[in-house]
Amino acid sequence: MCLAVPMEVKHIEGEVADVEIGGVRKQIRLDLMGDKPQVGEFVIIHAGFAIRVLNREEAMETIKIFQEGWNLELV
Amino acid sequence: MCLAVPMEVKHIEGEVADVEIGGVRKQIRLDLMGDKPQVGEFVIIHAGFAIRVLNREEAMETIKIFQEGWNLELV
Amino acid sequence: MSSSDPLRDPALCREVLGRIEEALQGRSLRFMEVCGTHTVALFRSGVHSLLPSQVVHLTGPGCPVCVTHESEVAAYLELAGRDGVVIATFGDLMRVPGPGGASLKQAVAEGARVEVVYSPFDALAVAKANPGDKVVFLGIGFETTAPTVAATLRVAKAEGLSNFLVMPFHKLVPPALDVLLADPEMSVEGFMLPGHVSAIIGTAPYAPLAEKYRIPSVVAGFEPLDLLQAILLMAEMKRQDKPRVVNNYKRVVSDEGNPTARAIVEEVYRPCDALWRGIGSIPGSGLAMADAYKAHDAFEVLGVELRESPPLPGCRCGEVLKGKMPPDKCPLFAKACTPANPVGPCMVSTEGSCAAYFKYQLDLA
Amino acid sequence: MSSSDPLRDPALCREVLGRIEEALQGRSLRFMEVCGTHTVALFRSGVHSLLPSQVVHLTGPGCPVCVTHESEVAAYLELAGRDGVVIATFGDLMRVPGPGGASLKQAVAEGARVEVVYSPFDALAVAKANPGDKVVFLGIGFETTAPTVAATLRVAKAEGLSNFLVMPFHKLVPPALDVLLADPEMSVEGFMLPGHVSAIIGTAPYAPLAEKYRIPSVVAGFEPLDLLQAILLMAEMKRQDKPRVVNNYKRVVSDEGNPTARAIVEEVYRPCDALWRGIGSIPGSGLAMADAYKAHDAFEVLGVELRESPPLPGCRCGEVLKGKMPPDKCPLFAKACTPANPVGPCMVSTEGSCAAYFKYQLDLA
Amino acid sequence: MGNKLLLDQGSGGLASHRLVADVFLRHLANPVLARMDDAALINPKGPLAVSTDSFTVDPIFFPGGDIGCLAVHGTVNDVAMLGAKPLYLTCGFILEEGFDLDDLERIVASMARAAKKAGVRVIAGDTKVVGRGAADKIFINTTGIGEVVSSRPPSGHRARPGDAVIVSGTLGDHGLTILSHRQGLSFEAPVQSDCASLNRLTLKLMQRLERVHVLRDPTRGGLATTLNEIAQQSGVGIHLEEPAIPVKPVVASGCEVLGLDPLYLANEGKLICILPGKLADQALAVMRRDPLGRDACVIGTVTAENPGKVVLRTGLGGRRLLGMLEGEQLPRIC
Amino acid sequence: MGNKLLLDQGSGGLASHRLVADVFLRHLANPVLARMDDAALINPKGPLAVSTDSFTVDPIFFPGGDIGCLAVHGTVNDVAMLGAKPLYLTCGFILEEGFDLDDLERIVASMARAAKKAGVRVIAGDTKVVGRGAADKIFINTTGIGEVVSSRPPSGHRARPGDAVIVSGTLGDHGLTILSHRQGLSFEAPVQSDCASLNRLTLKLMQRLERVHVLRDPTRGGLATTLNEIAQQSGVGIHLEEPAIPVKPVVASGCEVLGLDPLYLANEGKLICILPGKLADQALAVMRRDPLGRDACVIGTVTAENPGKVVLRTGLGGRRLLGMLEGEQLPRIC
Ligand code: SF4
Ligand code: SF4
Ligand SMILES: [Mg+2]
Ligand SMILES: [Mg+2]
Ligand SMILES: [Mg+2]
Ligand SMILES: [Mg+2]
Ligand SMILES: [Mg+2]
Ligand SMILES: [Mg+2]
Ligand SMILES: [Mg+2]
Ligand SMILES: [Mg+2]
Ligand SMILES: [Mg+2]
Ligand SMILES: [Mg+2]
Repeated sequence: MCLAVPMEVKHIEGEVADVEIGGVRKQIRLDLMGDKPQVGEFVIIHAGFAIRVLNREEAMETIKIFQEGWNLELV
Repeated sequence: MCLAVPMEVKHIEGEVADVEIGGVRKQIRLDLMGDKPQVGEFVIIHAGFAIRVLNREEAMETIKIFQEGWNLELV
Repeated sequence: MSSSDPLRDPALCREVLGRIEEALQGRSLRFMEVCGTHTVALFRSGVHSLLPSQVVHLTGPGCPVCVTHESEVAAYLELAGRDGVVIATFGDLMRVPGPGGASLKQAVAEGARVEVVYSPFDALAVAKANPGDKVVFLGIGFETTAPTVAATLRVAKAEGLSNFLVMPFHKLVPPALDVLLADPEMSVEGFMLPGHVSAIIGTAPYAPLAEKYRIPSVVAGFEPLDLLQAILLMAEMKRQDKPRVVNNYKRVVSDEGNPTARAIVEEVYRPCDALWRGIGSIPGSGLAMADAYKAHDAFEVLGVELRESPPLPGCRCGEVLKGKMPPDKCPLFAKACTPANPVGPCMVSTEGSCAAYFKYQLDLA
Repeated sequence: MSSSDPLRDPALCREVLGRIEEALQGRSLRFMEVCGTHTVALFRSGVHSLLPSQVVHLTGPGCPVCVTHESEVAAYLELAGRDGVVIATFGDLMRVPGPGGASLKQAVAEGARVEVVYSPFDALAVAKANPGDKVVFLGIGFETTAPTVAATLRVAKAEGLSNFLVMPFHKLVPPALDVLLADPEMSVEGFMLPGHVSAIIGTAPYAPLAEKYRIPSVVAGFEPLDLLQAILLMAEMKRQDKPRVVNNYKRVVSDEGNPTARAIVEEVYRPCDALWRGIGSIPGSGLAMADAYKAHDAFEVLGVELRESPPLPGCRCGEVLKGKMPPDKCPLFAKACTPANPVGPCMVSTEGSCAAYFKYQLDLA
Repeated sequence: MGNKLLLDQGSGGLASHRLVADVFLRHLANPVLARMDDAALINPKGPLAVSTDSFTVDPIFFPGGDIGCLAVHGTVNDVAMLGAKPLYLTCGFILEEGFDLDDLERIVASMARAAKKAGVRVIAGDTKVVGRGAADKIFINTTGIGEVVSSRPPSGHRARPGDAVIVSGTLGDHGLTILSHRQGLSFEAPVQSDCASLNRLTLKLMQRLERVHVLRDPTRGGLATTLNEIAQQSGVGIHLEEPAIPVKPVVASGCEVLGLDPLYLANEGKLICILPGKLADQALAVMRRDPLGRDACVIGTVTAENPGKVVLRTGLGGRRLLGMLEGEQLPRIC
Repeated sequence: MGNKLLLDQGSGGLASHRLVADVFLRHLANPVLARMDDAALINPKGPLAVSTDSFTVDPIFFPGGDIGCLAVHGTVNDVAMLGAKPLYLTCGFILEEGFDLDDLERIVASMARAAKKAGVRVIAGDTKVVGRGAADKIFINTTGIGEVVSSRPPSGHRARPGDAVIVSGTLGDHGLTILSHRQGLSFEAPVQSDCASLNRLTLKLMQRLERVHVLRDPTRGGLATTLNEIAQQSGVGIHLEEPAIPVKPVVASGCEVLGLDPLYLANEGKLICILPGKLADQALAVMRRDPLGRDACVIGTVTAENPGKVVLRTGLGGRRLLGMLEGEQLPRIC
């Protein structure tokens, strides 16, 4: 359920942001974002609304875990 | 101006008559007829209304004048 | 196409043609028909091409479409462009050009809603089918047509069909004849009087033709023999110098006309001045909505006004309509002015004088 | 199609696959995803075909389209058939069958006005463009989608756009998980938790999974590596017998979720019981319009009611949705029930469990 | 499958394939069409006559036919008018979402019957479904291919002074039938469309009378328009005898009521044949032996005078021009 | 003439004749068309490939083309896919009353350019004008005729195990372009339709590689649908390597945003070529030398297993079915 894609914020005006991915540009709504994203950040878009800012460090983290030795610590 | 065609009255119901000519049947209005026509009479139809009953004797008369000696009496 | 109708009988017709030649005794007869259906009947039947050269056929203001004024066209085109308005009209009006050449055909292409109906009564059905819209019927036509529109308005009123409106553009024939006859340049020697207008108004209104102007006049039908008989009668009257109004269409026209139809018109409409294309305003030649029918008056309800529009440059329709000039003598005829691009109204309707010349007359081709 | 994204890196993925085998130590892992996008991602990426045979993939009630109840479909189809109503909807709903197989696709063919929109916000534009109509947006979707509809309603209310209405058919995931887990036949050994629902609700609502039911659960993303990691984590937790809720989609999901989105939902909606197709009523699993938004409630404004409709005969969706039966074990699967003629909802949406099996699974073909 | 057409059925996907199989292939199948490749493979003997027409007639069902058989007859006839033997048809359907599937099937079955009767095969097809309101129910395009059987095919450019002008039957039947069923013009008339494939008749004419100069079917615009085209293409005059032009009384009456001229009404099963005057009787004999040419008659001659014009001699012996109209005829009150 | 189309202009009367002369003949003129008889006379060498398609694309102007050039490319391509040399086109126009005449002229001019570039002539045409609301602006049918140049024309029935499956370039460009301009789906994407006539490319393939088994253009329904058709027609399996399938990043992104699959999006300037595996390199070399085949690549093979099915091997090495869709893809949120 709930298809969502990360898109880069290019421009913000009020509750509307221009976002882009792979050349595709859309206008989306920011109503659901408590802290508005920064230009250059990636937001996760669902049904025309940003629902989250993408945390890039976390993104790298996930991969690193697996790249660096598989220490799956289940704390 | 004022195309009008003679059509035969086939049926009358209130202000509406079924009329026919050469197999073509239409419903027309009789609002403009002081004396309603009889079934079997020909009426002159203009824009969906009967405007006159065709006087068949007169029709024959016109032709007879010319067939029987051209006595154009201009009284 | 053939007909066994004696009124189309070639032998009879040839005999009448011979009688016309005889009656003319070498002299000319300049006659005018004032009914577009006569214009077309003369051409389509071939009678026009068979008339002796002394018979000069002049075409009068014979088509209620042709005489619809540019201002009137502009007014209904303005309405056609409005949201919530459906125009209902006889097909004849579809190509009539208004200022700048605009027409209902073009209005439809630009999104106007226009329904072509056979009868004004059919427009009531359009009104019932579009309760959220104003359905405006364009009330063109002479004395023959006005009663059909008036009768329809009576029904609309009785049924409380408040979204059925009419723009009355009707024209009356006798006042126009008066204007023609009052013109000093008028040189008509005979009138072929309109058959179906006369079926309504009878023959009395034509009395001044014989009495005051001494012009032979014949109420005529539309079959070839009708046309030829009318011309023969005019020629005979001229020869005998006995101008009268002869009703030679008694099978349809009685002297008293159709009083019921006239009464309905009097109930629904009141006389007014009217604008005739190519002629201008003629006093008492139009019909406006009577007070009791104001609720169905499109002018009133939708707030439309006739606005003066400039006359069409170069068009000689006024002179053609008055019989002063045969259509083919207009400098624009068949050059700048054709049925595809009519400059003037006479080129528009099938019944228009110029259109009939353009379409049917062989030697002009 | 290729991607240099490390989350799609074949070598990395193969390594994780190897680790899963190791972690399983020859034992089985019956895991369930509860998100349709996971279903499809597992198949489309090919992960499904690569999993060791001991890993048994069960599909849960993972698609808000599939779980839309026949009664709900009947309700919006009734509205779609009314004059003056325009339905605005996500494309997903177009082919969902209601009672008798009727759908929005068919309603359109029969004259209904239906606009497919990408965002509920686009439906506001539809409402503005059709001021004379009621524009009814079909508010389907889980916790991820509900806030987008709620935010749109807030704007509609602020702008006084009174012809914009919503039929709220939203469903909530945690109450449904409770029902699944309460079922004594439930034999799931791991949950792959929905990524984007969790982005809104955070991880707290899943606490009972580990605490009460002792089931290893992983909030997962949708890339191949995300899926494999989640399975590996479940396998590891099972091996270590340390059931927990692990958030392995931290790049999108924080433990607290999106409180702004939740606040907007709380302003606009209130919890209610909801009908789940194939499952029935689940207490507290739906959202109804809050009093302050009644003026935009299509149920209220247009007077619609959910009417009980009979369950689809023969369909085992209930069992499939609960993970009790793999789709291809339904007797109707691929016989009477295909995406062209879906008997049950699971065959309808691209995300439906049965549809995914039908469309993607090679050995069934 | 419901009984209303869905957009899916024009998508190219499974629903499309089912529609093609269940409706189009079922009725129109033949080995060439059944290949279902991007193009059909045929092997006719050249030279070929090729014609295309789109059919948008409203109403789609009318006395005497429907849009389906009309789409076959119309194109078969155009191909036949080159003195060719029509062999192949392609069909392109544009359908409105929500169109009744039973009506579609009825139309396709009618096409199949018409094609069989005319001896042509549908070798390629295409179906598009457009959204509700984006088309009016159904439009059909047909393109026809035929083998030319004469070394000098008839052409509108070949009318010569001294030629006779023949029509194969009464005029205006189709046009009046359609008008009588048009909304707002409600009248009843015992008349039906003449729509029919004329290729067997034209083939007989070509075989028996090598010197046919012009064959043409007076469809849209009617006899008057078609003869004007020929007069202009050939640079000749065409003189008609009005009383000789066959028009059914009911058609003449319908035209009088509406203020129309039957010579401008469409025909869908009539042809004009122009050939040397001395062959006229022979041509009439050939035509009258065929049911579709039973009422054939000579209606005029080709002349050197009045080039580019059509002149009508009326019953009275008067003459007038029979010109082209600006557009379609509309019902008139004056 | 105003700048909006009138019903009269489709009546067959004078207004029609002027429209034909001013717009259609002016742009498309050639001696065959100029005859203006009921059918066109041509003399091709048989056997022939014949194909028909109607074009209803909306918007009618889009980045990379318009409905006019598309109507030429689409049919030229279908004819070319039989390994034929397209020579002749017929065009049937259905136009909505009120359609902008400047737009019409732009479209016809675009057809003329496309036809010239493809080396085909428009030999017959037809124009219908329907009332406002009875059609959506403009529909065009084209039927194409070409001379088959091979003794064994390619066919969807001829795929054989061991054959290589080649596509001539990136997939989904046309479909995404159209979607991005569809009302209600407002997004911008720097992508344009790939619409182009492929007949010169196919002719090269046919001349250099006599043993081409299948040529087909993956239009409506996209690569997935077309390959499924071929798999079914030939009774073979088709195995694809997903990473080898060329899709532009912008198309892939657009599809992700809308929840669509580019393998089901239409292409209008791409072809699938299936031929014996050992000829694959040679075919690639021929294609890559042509600008329209620059991005050609092998995407899979034909197999005996899984007959009638298309199987995709993913980047991870997993496998799944690539089936046909029920209907058109709709944007999704889940
Ligand atoms: S020819 Fe044209 S411009 Fe001249 S009078 Fe007639 S309508 Fe007017
Ligand atoms: S295969 Fe069809 S009937 Fe069976 S469970 Fe799935 S959706 Fe229901
Ligand atoms: Mg193709
Ligand atoms: Mg043709
Ligand atoms: Mg034709
Ligand atoms: Mg096609
Ligand atoms: Mg319609
Ligand atoms: Mg023809
Ligand atoms: Mg094709
Ligand atoms: Mg094609
Ligand atoms: Mg044509
Ligand atoms: Mg439109």
